Amino acid sequence: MQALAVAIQSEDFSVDAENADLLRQSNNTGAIANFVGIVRVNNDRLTVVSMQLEHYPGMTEKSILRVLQEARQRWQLNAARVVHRIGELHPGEQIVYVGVASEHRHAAFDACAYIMDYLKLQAPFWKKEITANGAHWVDARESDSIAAQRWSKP
Amino acid sequence: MQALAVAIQSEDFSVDAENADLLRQSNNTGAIANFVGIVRVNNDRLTVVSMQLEHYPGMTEKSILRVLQEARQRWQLNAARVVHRIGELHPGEQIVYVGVASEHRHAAFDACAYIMDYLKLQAPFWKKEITANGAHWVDARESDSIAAQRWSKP
Amino acid sequence: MLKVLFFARLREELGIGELNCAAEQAATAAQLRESLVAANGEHWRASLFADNIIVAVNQEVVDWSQPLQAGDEIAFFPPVTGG
Amino acid sequence: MLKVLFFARLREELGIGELNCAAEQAATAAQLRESLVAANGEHWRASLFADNIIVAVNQEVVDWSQPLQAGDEIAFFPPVTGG
Repeated sequence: MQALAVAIQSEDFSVDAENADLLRQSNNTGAIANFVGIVRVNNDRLTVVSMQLEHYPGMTEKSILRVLQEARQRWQLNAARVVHRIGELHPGEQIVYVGVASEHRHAAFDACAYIMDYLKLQAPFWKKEITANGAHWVDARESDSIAAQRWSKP
Repeated sequence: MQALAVAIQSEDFSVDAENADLLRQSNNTGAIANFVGIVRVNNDRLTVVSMQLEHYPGMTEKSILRVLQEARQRWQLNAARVVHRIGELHPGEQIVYVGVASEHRHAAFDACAYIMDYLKLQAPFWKKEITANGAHWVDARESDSIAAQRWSKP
Repeated sequence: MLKVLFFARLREELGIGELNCAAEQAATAAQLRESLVAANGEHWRASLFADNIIVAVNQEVVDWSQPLQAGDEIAFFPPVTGG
Repeated sequence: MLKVLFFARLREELGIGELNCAAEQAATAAQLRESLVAANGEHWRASLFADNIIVAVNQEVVDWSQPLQAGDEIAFFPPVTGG
């Protein structure tokens, strides 16, 4: 295992198991910040029956790993990992795990939010929602420029 | 179970189980932000053998619940919970869990960081470290005024 | 009666976690602290008057000028170190 | 040869996820897009020229002016919606 790790998988994940891997990869960790994304039941007032998640094999893994490396340069991190599910998912299911281990909490929180912004705004994943009214690709809501502004260096 | 919940316990906790409780308490959650505190191995270059955590029964629970209520007034939250361990803990063990469920990630991240600042800076807990050189009460490092500034209303 | 609690370092230094005292002895939290030193000896002063000692009345952190009344629960403790 | 990939809505609209084309047909990503429309019919234009279509060369997002060379992997895709 590596201190920085990315997994794209159809299977569900366990936050406890992923956090235990983070701790095995790091010394003197005092803080773990996690984000867990969940498939929402409603989107634009339509009830979601299921969700189909597609990615760009190769580019997705490589680009997320690079963002973990950037985060480690920017903050004092011991370890960081991302698990992102693909394929068919249902409301209430887990989609994505981000875990960041650090000695102190502020670095862990900030790096976790930074990684999530990348996953939401730039990582090559696409969601298709299946609702009672049919299937449609989810529209992107936020622009890259918002994320870039938030994390621009001083 | 309540949408806002606080547990002070000597037993370990499972992030997966706590997050599942958060989801049972909430509708249409899309984002869970978590913080997990871990007993560090080293503090001030001394190797920690174990840690003794004490609280103020009654006040601790009540004051944390109030902070969860404040967070829910401040951000759009579906559910929030805190588990804080007391008693004897060893390096690498989990001390504290914070879980915040929301429709969107920014509210979840911000509320989670806000609750952690309260737990670190104001909640009545005290840590005693047992090192090879003997036992000592941990000194407070950060001041309340720093936390107050960070979250002061505009 | 007032119920008085001590936590963490204070509890260890004073050798006691809880005591009761007559409500007439102290109209405010500050007066209670003085009367505890008067009643228990000067070695209590170093502990109760250490830097940054916090006082809570009925489980709320208060100023030292906080008025007290019979039945109150007053807690003295050092700066907190949770999380 | 160039390896060309389409994802998500584009893959569905074009009815194809991957194709190869001769490297001489396109010196840049923009020229490749034009030559794909020329080779496959005008109904490809609506998809490949839709707002905010992104192009990646060798798994890096690039500008449309990006030069191409034999062996490159070029991907076209709509705005991403992960997380």
